[in-house]
Amino acid sequence: MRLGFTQEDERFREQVSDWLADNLVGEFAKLKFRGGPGDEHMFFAERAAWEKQMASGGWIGIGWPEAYGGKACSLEQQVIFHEEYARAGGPGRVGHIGEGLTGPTLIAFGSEQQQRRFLPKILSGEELWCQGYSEPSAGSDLANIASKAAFYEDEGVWKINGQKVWTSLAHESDWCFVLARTDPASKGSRGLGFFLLELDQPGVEIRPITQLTGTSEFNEVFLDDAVCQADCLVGEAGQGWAVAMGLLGFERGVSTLGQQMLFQNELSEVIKIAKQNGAAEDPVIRQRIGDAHMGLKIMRYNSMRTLSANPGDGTLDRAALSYKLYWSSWHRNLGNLAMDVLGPDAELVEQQPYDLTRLQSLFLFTRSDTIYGGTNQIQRNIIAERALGLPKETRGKD
Amino acid sequence: MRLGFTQEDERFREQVSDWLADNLVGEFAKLKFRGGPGDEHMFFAERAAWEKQMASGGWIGIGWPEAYGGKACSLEQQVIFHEEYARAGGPGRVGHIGEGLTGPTLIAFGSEQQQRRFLPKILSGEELWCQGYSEPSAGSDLANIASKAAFYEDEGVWKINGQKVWTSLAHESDWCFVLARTDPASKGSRGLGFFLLELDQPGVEIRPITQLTGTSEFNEVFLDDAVCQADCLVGEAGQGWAVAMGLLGFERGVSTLGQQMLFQNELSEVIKIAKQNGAAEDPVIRQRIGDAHMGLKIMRYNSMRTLSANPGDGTLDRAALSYKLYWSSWHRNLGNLAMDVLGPDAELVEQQPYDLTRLQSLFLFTRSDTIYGGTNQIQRNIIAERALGLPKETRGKD
Amino acid sequence: MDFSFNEDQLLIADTADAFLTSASNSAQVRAAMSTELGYEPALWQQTTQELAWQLTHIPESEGGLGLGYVELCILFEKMGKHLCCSPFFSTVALSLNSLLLVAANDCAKSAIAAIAEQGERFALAYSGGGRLVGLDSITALYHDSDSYNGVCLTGDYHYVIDGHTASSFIVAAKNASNGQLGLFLVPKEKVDVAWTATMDQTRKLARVSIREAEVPASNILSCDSTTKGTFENVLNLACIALAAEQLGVAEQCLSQTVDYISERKQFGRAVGSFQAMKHKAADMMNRAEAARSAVYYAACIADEFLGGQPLGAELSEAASIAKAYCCDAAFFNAGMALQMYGGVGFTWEYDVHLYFKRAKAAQLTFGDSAYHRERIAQLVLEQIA
Amino acid sequence: MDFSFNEDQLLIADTADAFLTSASNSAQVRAAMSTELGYEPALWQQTTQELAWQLTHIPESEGGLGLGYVELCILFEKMGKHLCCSPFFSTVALSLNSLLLVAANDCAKSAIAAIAEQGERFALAYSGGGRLVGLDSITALYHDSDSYNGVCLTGDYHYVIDGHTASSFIVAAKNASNGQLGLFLVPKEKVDVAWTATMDQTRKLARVSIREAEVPASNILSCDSTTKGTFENVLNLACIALAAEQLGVAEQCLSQTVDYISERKQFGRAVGSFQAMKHKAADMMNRAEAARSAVYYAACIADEFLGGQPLGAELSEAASIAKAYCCDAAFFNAGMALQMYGGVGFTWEYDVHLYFKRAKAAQLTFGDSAYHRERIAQLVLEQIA
Repeated sequence: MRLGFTQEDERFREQVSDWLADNLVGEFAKLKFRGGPGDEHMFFAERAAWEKQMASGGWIGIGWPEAYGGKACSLEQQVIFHEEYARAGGPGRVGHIGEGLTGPTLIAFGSEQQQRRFLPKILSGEELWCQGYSEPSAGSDLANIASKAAFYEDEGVWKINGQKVWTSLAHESDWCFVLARTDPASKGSRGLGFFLLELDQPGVEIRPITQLTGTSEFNEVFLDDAVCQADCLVGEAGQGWAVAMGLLGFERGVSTLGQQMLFQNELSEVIKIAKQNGAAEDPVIRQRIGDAHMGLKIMRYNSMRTLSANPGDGTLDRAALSYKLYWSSWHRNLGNLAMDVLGPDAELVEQQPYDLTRLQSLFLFTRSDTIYGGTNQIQRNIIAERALGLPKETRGKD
Repeated sequence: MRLGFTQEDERFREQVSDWLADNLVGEFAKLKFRGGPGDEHMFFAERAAWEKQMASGGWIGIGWPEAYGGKACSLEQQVIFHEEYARAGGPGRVGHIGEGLTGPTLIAFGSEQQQRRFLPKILSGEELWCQGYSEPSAGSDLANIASKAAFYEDEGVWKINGQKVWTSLAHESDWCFVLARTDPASKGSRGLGFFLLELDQPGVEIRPITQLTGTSEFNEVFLDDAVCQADCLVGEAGQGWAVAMGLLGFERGVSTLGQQMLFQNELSEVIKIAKQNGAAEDPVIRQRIGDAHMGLKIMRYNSMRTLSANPGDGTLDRAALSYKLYWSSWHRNLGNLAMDVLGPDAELVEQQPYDLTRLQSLFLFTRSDTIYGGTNQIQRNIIAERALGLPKETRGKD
Repeated sequence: MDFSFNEDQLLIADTADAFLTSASNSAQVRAAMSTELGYEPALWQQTTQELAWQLTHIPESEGGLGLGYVELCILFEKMGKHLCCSPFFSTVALSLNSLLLVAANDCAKSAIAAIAEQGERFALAYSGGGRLVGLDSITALYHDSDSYNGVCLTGDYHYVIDGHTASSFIVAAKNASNGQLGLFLVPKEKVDVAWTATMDQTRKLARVSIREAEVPASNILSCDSTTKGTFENVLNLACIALAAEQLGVAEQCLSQTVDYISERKQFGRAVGSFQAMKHKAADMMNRAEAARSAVYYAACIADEFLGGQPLGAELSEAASIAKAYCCDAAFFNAGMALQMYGGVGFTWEYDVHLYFKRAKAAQLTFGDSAYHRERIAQLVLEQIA
Repeated sequence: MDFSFNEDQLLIADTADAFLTSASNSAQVRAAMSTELGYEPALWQQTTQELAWQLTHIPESEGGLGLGYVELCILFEKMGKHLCCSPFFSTVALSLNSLLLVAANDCAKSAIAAIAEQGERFALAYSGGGRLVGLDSITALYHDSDSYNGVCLTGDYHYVIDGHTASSFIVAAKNASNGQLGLFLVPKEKVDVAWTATMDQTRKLARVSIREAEVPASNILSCDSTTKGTFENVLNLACIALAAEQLGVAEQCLSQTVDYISERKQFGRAVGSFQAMKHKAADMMNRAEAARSAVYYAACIADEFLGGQPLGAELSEAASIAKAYCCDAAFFNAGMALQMYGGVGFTWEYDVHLYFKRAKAAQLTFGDSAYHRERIAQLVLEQIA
């Protein structure tokens, strides 16, 4: 066990922070600390430009293998990158799905042609991606996909029909990867295909979902004979589930420390307010501040442990499995603490009629943290079954 | 809605409190506030004598119909009796199972002969009862009874074989009512019989269970050809479940306000200590004291509502269904608060090697509150299914 | 002892529920909340003229129905259940209660009549802003006037419920020289008001500014050694009314969630058949039931208090218990509802977030739960030797 | 950054676990805990002579192994897991740490040697009893002696871990005139000790009385302006060791419960197949994992502190985090275990209650979690402008 980074890593850190200091200026300055969860709808065009700026600096795909245009940075360096990015207030990335999910998936499962077609555009920040898994009836039960893909031999294309939901950034993205049923008679995880779908076409309609914040980050995506070229199926027809699940394994937690830096910013803001308005003298609030700080610190230690122990080979790691549940609960509590520290002032919006303050958005938006990406209930099931070996949940009879 | 009691009820209150003041003296004085949960093993002989004293005053079965020797007191008066009994420090009753469970069951389901045989001895405090439901494999799954009862035509008796567990007061009781399977091929709630079993016989062996407190209130009861006379089967063979469940309906909550009086005594003791040792100046402890007081008050209001609304006809009442979960959780928290108020002193026992203090017993014993009489998990199932109408739990395939 | 509704009370509950089901449905709530006004004038007209709800606990001698606080809480519960957007709370729970507690006063009597007969909208202004609660939050000052018979009053008031649509104000201020509390009636002409938009849109707040306002002696509601106690009891009564609303919120979150999880299927089963969901629903029910007990006990105590009965001495305690428990129960249930609805609960379209925001706002109104627990602890620690 | 065990550390963990599995099983724990002595002398002999665990973090220059606090915490974790009854905690986590922090002192050096070589048992006495924590709890007084070179010390000490079986004491006292803290070495001959039986029988406490004891200058461990800081850091280090034990408790409660609910059947299913059970088990695991992170981070910081590195400045914070989190996690998990075992967990026969009692005792030792959370809040509120 060894805390701290090597000198080489620290040099890398300096490189990152220097580049950010030099580039997060001018037109990009206003993006600082913006575009995160709850704020994803803001400054889209500017953030898309920032994505290209990042690309010009070579900062997209730093964890990808060199053969695919990446930098093959070590886990430590990826962590450092995310930490510095967050510390500098780097804006919410609009290219993170392409970089973090599409890219690794194509590297693992895609054809050489697919890799050549798509990876460079991700690395250059030119093409943005979104993900199309969830459907109205496939939420926690993700495998219950109803969208159907049929191959039309004559046209040589797939046509997809169905409805996707909770698709963040869909209205701003160029491509979407979509799970759809290639075998219409199949059920559950069998008979699915993993498609790369261009969004700018008549068969795709995107409707924003207004959230409880009054803003929209998520969309419904209606697919009505949406056309997908034959070579845009990743893997075999019927094997889409394996591709989709393989994709989940790519998240090795390198971004968690960066996420925590954002959390620290939020907590610090709450603490500052507490010092200003006297809440910091309230012993009950102090307990909660102590608890929040403790929770965030331990979140950091957890991540350090996961990063050190997880060889990225899909080994089950308890600390990693519990991460989602941990941070989402912590974050939700922070939202609540923010309101209670503010007291009656918590109610006053930034600007009428309904421009919420940052902390109000935090309070409301953190309520989705415990739902998306696997609800807390699903997380506990997964932990109990995979990490603790308890018996599987009985399923219904349908 | 009307708080407070009528003048007639208040006169009854006076009558009760006068009798207790006159009688809970002399040899009985040392029983004050003793023999409650966690202390049930103490002063058994003296409490058995007290039971007869109670009988002489006519205070047993005050809620029973007059035709069966009872006083047919109103719900209010029964509540008043329990309140005054608790206030005066009346000792834990050794006759409460006979009075509260056996009696009402026999009145509802027993033959006239059974009623003539058993009811007077309960009212006179001469015969004490315990209950034999739980078995090692029939805990939460109460219907999973394995004990078997076979009728021997020639001898004209039932013989019961099996093992009962968590039988409180068994070693001090005369009779036990026992659920056993009269149809050996049956499963679950069908094919059971409800038996009145005399304990002083060779076929019955009683072994105390030592609890985490180091004391014993519960027993295992081993039945090895335990003999039960033919006329000691209540209702029909195979109908035992209906009898047993009917019995649960008799608890109308009249004793809850008395129980709360005991809780108030405990909370007051904790608060006194807090004032003595400075814990009462600790804002975090103050929050918990405020919370405990609030919780107990609402428990009282809940009971008042249940008592007012529940006509005793088995109508589902939400407040009544939630009572067990409510008080057991509150009591467990009180045990914990007691320890935290004491601080390091909480560890020191009354007398070496292992005589626990009253509050230590409370702390440890309250851990069973959330288990016996239906665990918190079972309580939540019942609430969800019966009160809220949510779908039943799927059962295993056995 | 009879701690259940009588026939009349059951009727009031059913009638109010039926009325609000049609007059305050989701579309109507959303229409009202999105305006600055914050309520539908026709609804106000109906509740004050046709239904005359504001008469509920006004004594018959003052032209009211002479019913009790229990009946009033039944109305507040239903209004909470239906998220009714209305200045009824500010007018009745805050202002009318203030007036009733100083009823011997002629000024109060005519104000009561204005509410009773014309359905005039009143607001109570007291807090100078920030985290302090009740009396401690009052920063406005008054001093005796040299030039006329009365006082001169200056202050900034925050979080004034429905202040921007009230036609009259009851304002609290402290004597600039000796700190003694006074309660005054001030018409809207003498104040500056501005709507302050809030996260919970179903209840509107305003900021009220008063600069050297002349308050003639005839507009002094109370200004002696009893005023402090009166003011505290107004807040106690308001806490109970707010708790009743939150009971409605807690109960509605439960029943809507139970309906939703009974319908919604995942893994080939209604999600409500999963134990995790069932146990959460059970916990919600337990809180709603306890909240109901706390509210109606407190309402009975309020009646004892208003009737000058000895049990009325429990008012502070019962109010704090009801306020703390019910607001936490409503927030817990609304949070659970959001979680159990899954993604859709997070959308603007579903009503869950409206309850959630209302519950949070209620928690932060009249002192949060930690404040009330500390208040309870103080009472208890004084009681037990 | 490498926040995982290296090969040597894994070996230490496996070896310790294997040893305690056979040397501290349920029967052995129950035998030891039921005696006043509280430990099995043969086990003490083995751990200090054959295994020489007490040498772990003693520098090689003092005859130790020169390993770190991480390695020591591995041992404490395993001792917690197996509820090992032993004066190892009092001797190493409290006394040896005190001595190492004043190591320049000759008196300390010879005491370290006595522990290292003879496996002598030491105890640390400081609290005068009651709810106060650490420095604030010290009531014993000393004054310079007129008649000899040294001090004269008087005090009553409570909750002295393994005090009744220690052969030497490190005692804290305050200067009667200026309040300055001193740490002194006192042999058992100069004190009166009495075992005070406790609810948790696996760790023994004693009361120690000292009346006008002559402490020669050669027995003064520390008695200057640095002593206060030293003493606080001793408690910080002890908190981390205690947290490590509680990690073992939390982890063991989880794994035993998972085993039990996988076996136990009700309703024709393993009870572990019910979602309510599974979710509770998941919550237990999450706490155990977080506890592990907290302990080993704190242990790393302890090493940085002992090595004089800058990150050592985090010691108080890391210690409070580890103490508060791990003690709460252990108590939560033990409580859950009791609940999930159902009736049998409530019996003396099953071991669950032993863990439960140990966990509660640990929560109340060295300040409860509210104390440590307040301490963390203080640090944080100072840090953030």
